[in-house]
Amino acid sequence: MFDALVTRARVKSPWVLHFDCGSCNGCDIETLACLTPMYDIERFGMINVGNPKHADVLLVTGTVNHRNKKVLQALYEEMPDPKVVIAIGACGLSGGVFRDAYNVVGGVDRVIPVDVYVPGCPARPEAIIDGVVAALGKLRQKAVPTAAGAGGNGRFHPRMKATGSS
Amino acid sequence: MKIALLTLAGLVLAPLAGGLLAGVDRKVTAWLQSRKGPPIIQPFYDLIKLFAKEKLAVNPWQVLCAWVYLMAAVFSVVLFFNQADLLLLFFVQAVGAVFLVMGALSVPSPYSQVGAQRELLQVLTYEPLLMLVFVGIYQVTGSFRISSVLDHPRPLLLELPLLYLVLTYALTIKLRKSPFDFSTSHHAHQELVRGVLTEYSGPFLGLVELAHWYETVLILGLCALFWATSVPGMAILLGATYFLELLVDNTMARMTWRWMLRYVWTVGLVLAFTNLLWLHL
Amino acid sequence: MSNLVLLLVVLPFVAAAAIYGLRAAALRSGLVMLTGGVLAVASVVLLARGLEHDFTGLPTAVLGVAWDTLITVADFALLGVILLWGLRRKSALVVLFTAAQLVLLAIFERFVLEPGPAFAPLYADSLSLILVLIISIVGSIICIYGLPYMRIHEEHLALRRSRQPEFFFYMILFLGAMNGLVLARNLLWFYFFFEVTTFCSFMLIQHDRTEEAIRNATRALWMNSLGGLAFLLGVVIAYGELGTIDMLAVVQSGSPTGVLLGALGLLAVAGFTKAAQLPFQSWLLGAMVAPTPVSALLHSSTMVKAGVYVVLRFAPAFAGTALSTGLALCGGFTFLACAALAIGQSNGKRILAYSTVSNLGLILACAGINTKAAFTAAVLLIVFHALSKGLLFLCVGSIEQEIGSRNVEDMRGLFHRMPRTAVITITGILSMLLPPFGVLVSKWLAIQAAAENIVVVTLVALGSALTVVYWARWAGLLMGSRKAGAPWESQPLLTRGALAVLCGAVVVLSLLTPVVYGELILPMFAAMPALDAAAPLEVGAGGVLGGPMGAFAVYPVFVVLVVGLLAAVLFMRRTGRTRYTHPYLSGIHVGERDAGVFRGPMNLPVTAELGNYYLATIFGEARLTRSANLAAIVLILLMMGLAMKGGVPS
Amino acid sequence: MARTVIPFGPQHPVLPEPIHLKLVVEDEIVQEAIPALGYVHRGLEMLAQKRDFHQMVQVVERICGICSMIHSLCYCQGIEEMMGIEVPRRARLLRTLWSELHRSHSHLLWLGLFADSFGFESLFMQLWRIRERILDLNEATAGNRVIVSVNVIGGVRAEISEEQQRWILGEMAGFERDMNRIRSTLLEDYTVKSRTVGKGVLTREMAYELGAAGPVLRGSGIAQDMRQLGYAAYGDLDFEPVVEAAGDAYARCKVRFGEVMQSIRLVRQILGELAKETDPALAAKVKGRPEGEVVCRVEQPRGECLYYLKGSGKPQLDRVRVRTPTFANVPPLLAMLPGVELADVPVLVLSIDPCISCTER
Amino acid sequence: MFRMTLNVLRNLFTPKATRLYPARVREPFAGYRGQLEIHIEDCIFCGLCARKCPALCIAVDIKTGKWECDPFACVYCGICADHCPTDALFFADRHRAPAEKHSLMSYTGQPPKKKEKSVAATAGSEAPANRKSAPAD
Amino acid sequence: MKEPVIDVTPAAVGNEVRQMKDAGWRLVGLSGAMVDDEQIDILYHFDKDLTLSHFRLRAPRTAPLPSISAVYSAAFLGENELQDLFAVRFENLVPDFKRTLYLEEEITTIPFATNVKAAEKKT
Ligand code: NFV
Ligand code: SF4
Ligand code: SF4
Ligand code: SF4
Repeated sequence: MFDALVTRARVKSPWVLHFDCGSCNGCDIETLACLTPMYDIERFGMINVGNPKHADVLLVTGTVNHRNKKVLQALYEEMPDPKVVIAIGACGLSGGVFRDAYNVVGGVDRVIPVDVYVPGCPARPEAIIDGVVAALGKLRQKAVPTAAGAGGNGRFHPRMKATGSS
Repeated sequence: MKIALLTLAGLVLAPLAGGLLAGVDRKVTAWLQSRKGPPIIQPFYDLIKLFAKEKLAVNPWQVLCAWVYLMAAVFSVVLFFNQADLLLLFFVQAVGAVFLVMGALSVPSPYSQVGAQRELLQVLTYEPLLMLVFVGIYQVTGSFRISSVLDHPRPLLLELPLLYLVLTYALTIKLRKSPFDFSTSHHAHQELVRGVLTEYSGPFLGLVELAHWYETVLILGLCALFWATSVPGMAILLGATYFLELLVDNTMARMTWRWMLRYVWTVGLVLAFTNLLWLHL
Repeated sequence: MSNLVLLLVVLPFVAAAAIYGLRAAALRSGLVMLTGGVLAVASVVLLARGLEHDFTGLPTAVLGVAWDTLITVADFALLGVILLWGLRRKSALVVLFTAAQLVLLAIFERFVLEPGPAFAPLYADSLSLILVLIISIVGSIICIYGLPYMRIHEEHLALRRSRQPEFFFYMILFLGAMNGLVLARNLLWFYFFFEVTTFCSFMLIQHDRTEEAIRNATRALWMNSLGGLAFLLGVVIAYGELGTIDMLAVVQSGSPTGVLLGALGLLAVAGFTKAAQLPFQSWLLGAMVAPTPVSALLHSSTMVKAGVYVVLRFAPAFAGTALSTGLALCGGFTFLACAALAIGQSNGKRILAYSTVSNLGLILACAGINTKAAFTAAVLLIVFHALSKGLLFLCVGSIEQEIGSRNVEDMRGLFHRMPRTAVITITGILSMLLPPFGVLVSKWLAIQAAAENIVVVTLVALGSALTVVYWARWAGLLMGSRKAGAPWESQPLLTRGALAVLCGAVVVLSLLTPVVYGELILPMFAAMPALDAAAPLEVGAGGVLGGPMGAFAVYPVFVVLVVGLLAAVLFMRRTGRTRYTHPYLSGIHVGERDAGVFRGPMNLPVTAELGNYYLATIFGEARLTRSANLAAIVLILLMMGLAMKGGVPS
Repeated sequence: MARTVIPFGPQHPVLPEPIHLKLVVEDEIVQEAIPALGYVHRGLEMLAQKRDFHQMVQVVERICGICSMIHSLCYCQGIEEMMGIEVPRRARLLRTLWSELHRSHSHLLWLGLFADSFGFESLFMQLWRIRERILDLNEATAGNRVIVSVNVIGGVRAEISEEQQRWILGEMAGFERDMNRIRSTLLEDYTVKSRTVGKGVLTREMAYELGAAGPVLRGSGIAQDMRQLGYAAYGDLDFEPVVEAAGDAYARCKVRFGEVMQSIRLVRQILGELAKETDPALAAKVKGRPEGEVVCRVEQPRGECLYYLKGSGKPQLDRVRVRTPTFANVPPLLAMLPGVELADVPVLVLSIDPCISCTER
Repeated sequence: MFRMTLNVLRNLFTPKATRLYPARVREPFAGYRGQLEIHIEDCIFCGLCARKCPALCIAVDIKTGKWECDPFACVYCGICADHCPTDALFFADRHRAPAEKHSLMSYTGQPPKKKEKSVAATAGSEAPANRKSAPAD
Repeated sequence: MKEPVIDVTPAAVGNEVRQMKDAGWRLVGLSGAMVDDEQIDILYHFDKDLTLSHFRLRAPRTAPLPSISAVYSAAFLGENELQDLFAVRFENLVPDFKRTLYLEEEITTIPFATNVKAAEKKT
């Protein structure tokens, strides 16, 4: 019962941190547009928080480059468990058109584990909403920390990711 | 027995009312912005979720301070329900305010530091005003006890209209609404990230949220005292006041604390003083 | 009884002389501790013997010389010494004020004073007793704290020859003088002790003999000499009106005339100078150059209290007059202005100094309000302020000796380095501004008492809010995390003991507020028929201090907050599962968790420095002092004018 | 006084994009502001050596999702100039039309973010709600809301039917009404004005010397607008640069607001011209490979954008160099910051309408 | 402030602007480039799409008749469809759905030069992809 | 280019730029391009009343060049960018980001110089 309540609360209250990880702004403004009256993502209990410590969902737009990958990693680690990551746009998924530019590392999953990928260039707000809904499904699956112990589950080691495909 | 019952009522009803109010707040705000908005019980989801999150902190002091903040808020609500001394209640809530600031100062984070400094300036702004409101109540009823307000035959609003306005300033500051949401804002888009709350997360943020609900109830309770003679009058006053808060929140930019110090102190003091003066003469 | 007085007043004089002669540090320390212990015990015994003493059995002479004569001779000698110092320091003001006192005293004693009805020169009621307790207990603790402090202090200075004998000479001498002052009934005795405190203060401020110390000491001396002059003038005029130098007779004279009110006003001004009220605050701030035990003892816990004691003593005499209102305004204004000035300070001792002046202002405002509630507030404030402020000075002293700075910005995260002292300091600070501590109970009462006067209450309301600012930010920045395995702080036993005892006393006595009120303050009102009739408060069941205007539930607040705190500490202890992480630095933090370092421009590490707001453009000394002083002078003149104009028509 | 050092960004809720400012403040007055860039740098100019000059159109379009269409416009015009291609007039008119739609949606986006920078959330909501109209126009006419991808070398890829033209005209009326409703709040509200008037003043001389561009330059009283060069179809249209003299954040806001209204007028003119244009050709044929050097400028929403292109007869260009307006507006921003209040930092940063993805490419 | 008050009050009393996606889905505009699709049976494996694609995300193998596109790298610009000589490539007007895993659009068809063997083209599938398909950095 | 291009030498560029500034030209920006494997072109673009004019500074990439940030302070950004992309060196550049304006230490190559060569060798 208690766990069910917690899970329900989690799914109903995803606070998002939006990190522009070197996006061209296309995906970025579409993400921001989700907050605005036309799409009003707050319907789903979602609010945009400015700080990883308050966030449950990390929305990442843009290509990872050598400078911002450190920021991305740090933000991810500062988020309390359970958390999900949504990569948005061709850039966030793979690097998009810029994949072979010298300062581009690639998609978000080169640095942190990604739960949901939202394709598009830019991904339109509806797609982002779909992505969020999918992410909530993922969030539902993540273990209830009271049982699992919030110690270190889900923390990501880049080494693990380096070769494996998810 | 009565004390125990009232205490219990304060303990249980206040957070329910506070949470619900926060929900209504968000819904109405959304409507004012032509949005659909979250469900009314959204704040409860938020709170439960926060309590179920991983415990993350920078140092243990923060946690202590969050706790004391909550304790103080709860206790002041209990005092309110028990119709205690207004000044005492004021001091007890000040414990919370001070601990919130100290918690933010205990971490080496510039955002929470600047937030703490601003919070102090907010305290500096609203504390004297609140105190003068209480003095006004004393001047009318002859006592600082809430019970004597309830015994007063006429609504206080008729005698203290300007001080009620002053109280709404304090309310706006305490509710962290525009134009006074400097030290921490409900909206993410603020230069201080989340100001005093930046470093709180998960259950600890939950503590602070909960305390905030109690505080909201407390300060609205104070507003309610201004029409304590009838329940409908009270409800109308509170409803109108809160709606006005939302309207102001949605029709004003955030100002700066320098402006607040200048503006609220002068206007607030002039209003308060005028009202006190005519009571005195 | 008389033995107790001997112990309390004369013993320190003797002990001081002995200490001056002793060069062996161990012996000196022993003697200081012994004197302190004896004083503390004697004061408690005196209290245990009753709340009122008129010491009628006191011998009138010693070795065949009448006490009165002895005091007179000592008085002239003291004034002479001060005059010499004034000449040596080339201070025209000191010379002027002291010479004036000499002349005035000489004329008064030789030509004016006539033998009147005999009365015992000493007297104690519970107000005196409270002060005796503070002086003898808190004062002794501070002196004992001074032992290790001065050793380290002199190590830093690398003196060739220890100047500690002189230091402790004045410290102990001062204790005797203070006890004499608060026990004096004969106004000339009162005046003598008043001057001794002035002199001790002067000598102790210039103790380190730096240029700054000398300059500041001289300033303190002229200001206090002005106070002495005002005091003497007040006594003389009062004598002219009433024909007596019996303090009790003056206090109980009833329906004062304009001239007498003028005299009382002069006494109040004397109190202002000693309590460093605006515009005399500068000497107290300057006094912060002295070693910290001096600041703790003289400039916060005790000597400045002599100033408010004078005013409080005579307050019933002018209850209900315009002088009273003027006094309330002056006090309220100082409370507000010095609280504002404190915000602009980052020097810990100066914050404490301004806060002291500010709180003394509040006490004086209460004296001016002159009701029983206000009186109660004033006395409670004297007690709790002495404890808390004494404690805080000692804390700052220890911190300064450890970290080499008294700037609060340098105390950030002190908990890491000095966990015990940090916690004690935080407690001390909180005891100055939050319930359930005694200072707050006094403030609560003060506001209630002031509620009738909308100007004063506004001043108090604004002042209290300003107070929160400078205290809260200081307490907050002391917190911080302790890294695992960091060494526990080491501290001399006496230092640690002094801090712990004072801290404990603050907490315990706060809890006992209802008892203090019921047992010590309430009986005082019997002798004050001039004040309003009703008792301000009743001690209700469960430690609720209740009155017609409101109620302060002391025990319940205590219980709830203590339980809350314990719960919080338990919760903290249980946070084993908590993950400790970096502070939020926009995602670019680097290095250790608590270092607050980020990777800034050019990929270089940058420390995210933190700083309080001192708002120099609003609360800076440079901006406020002059206008505040001016306003204070106007207020004082107004008060004096009102006093002389508005005596109760006879 | 005590210093506080604030790492402002790269992740920061009021910064739409990752940049870092090391701010040193005392009592919240900024003493020093040092920027750090590079969080969006992709190195896409280098892709010119890996993509042929046609593919590069889509790459430069993605320099920025806000001004994307005008980037590709500038690039295409540069190549067209290099290769001597004559673009059909219809294509030029359509390019101008989409340019103006882009300008309005960019300005609306900015006005919203600007409102947000001083905590006026509901105004932000209103402005972004209005902006959706333009995005619908984009989507209906070009197949995407934001990155319209209409430019190709030699012309455009999409046509706007007559029915769509009528619809656009109708939308413009609604758009204009919405803007007029919001005008008094944005330009006359007491709280807005007290947060913007007199903040971050850039004198005429400073603006010129520091090389400011676009609304920042025009907000300081200099009437310079690249559209006056008459590229695409601007030569056929009637407009004057929007200029304000005060040089503060408010003036910049006023300029941008004025430009939205101007865009509405321009769109109407263009639609008038389009109705008259009979030649249905949308694009000219492209033959050969680009060779030579060319410098080409357009007016982006944020101001003058300059492309330097160099080709040597290979399918890949030797060099594509983009100097964007924000790049030019960063030095003026740094000049404005010292001495302002911390709370005004977001307002001033926003007041230059920073686009970091453009700046760093 | 007064005008804004009118504004927000109007909002309060008029229907909300919110489009209730996903409960209600708006009719897409004609020509919206939602997601790239292929009629593999029309493809002649000319490779033009792969050469023109600015994201370099299409791989065409005329020998094996394989047409592959990485939808995570595609920027939905439509250049490939513009150039496809047989119009095998086209856009569906619904945006591509979010995915939890990376997969390739992978289709096998009939290379034209070979002799016809099987009548129908093998239906395309979204095979789980190997991330190595992205160009090396 | 259809606009006038004036060739300048490293020694003269400071003076010439100052003359442009005195004549009321606004510095629009700097562009860099490799001419061959050693030589670099640095173009200075100036604008006055919507007309353009360019300076071309051709020099070996590895030789230190004079900074014009003392004349046009806003040039610091462009020059820092050129340092990053081409590893040229401008002397007396304030503030000098020392090739960290865009680049992290992970980028060990010179984007527009070494990379070009590497790419050419591959194809
Ligand atoms: N306008 C514009 Fe751009 C370009 N070019 C620029 O700074 O937005 Ni992203
Ligand atoms: S996916 Fe497209 S729109 Fe999104 S950031 Fe990348 S280039 Fe911009
Ligand atoms: S739509 Fe554009 S990016 Fe996608 S495959 Fe076709 S050409 Fe490539
Ligand atoms: S999809 Fe079209 S362009 Fe691509 S290979 Fe097949 S036929 Fe050629």
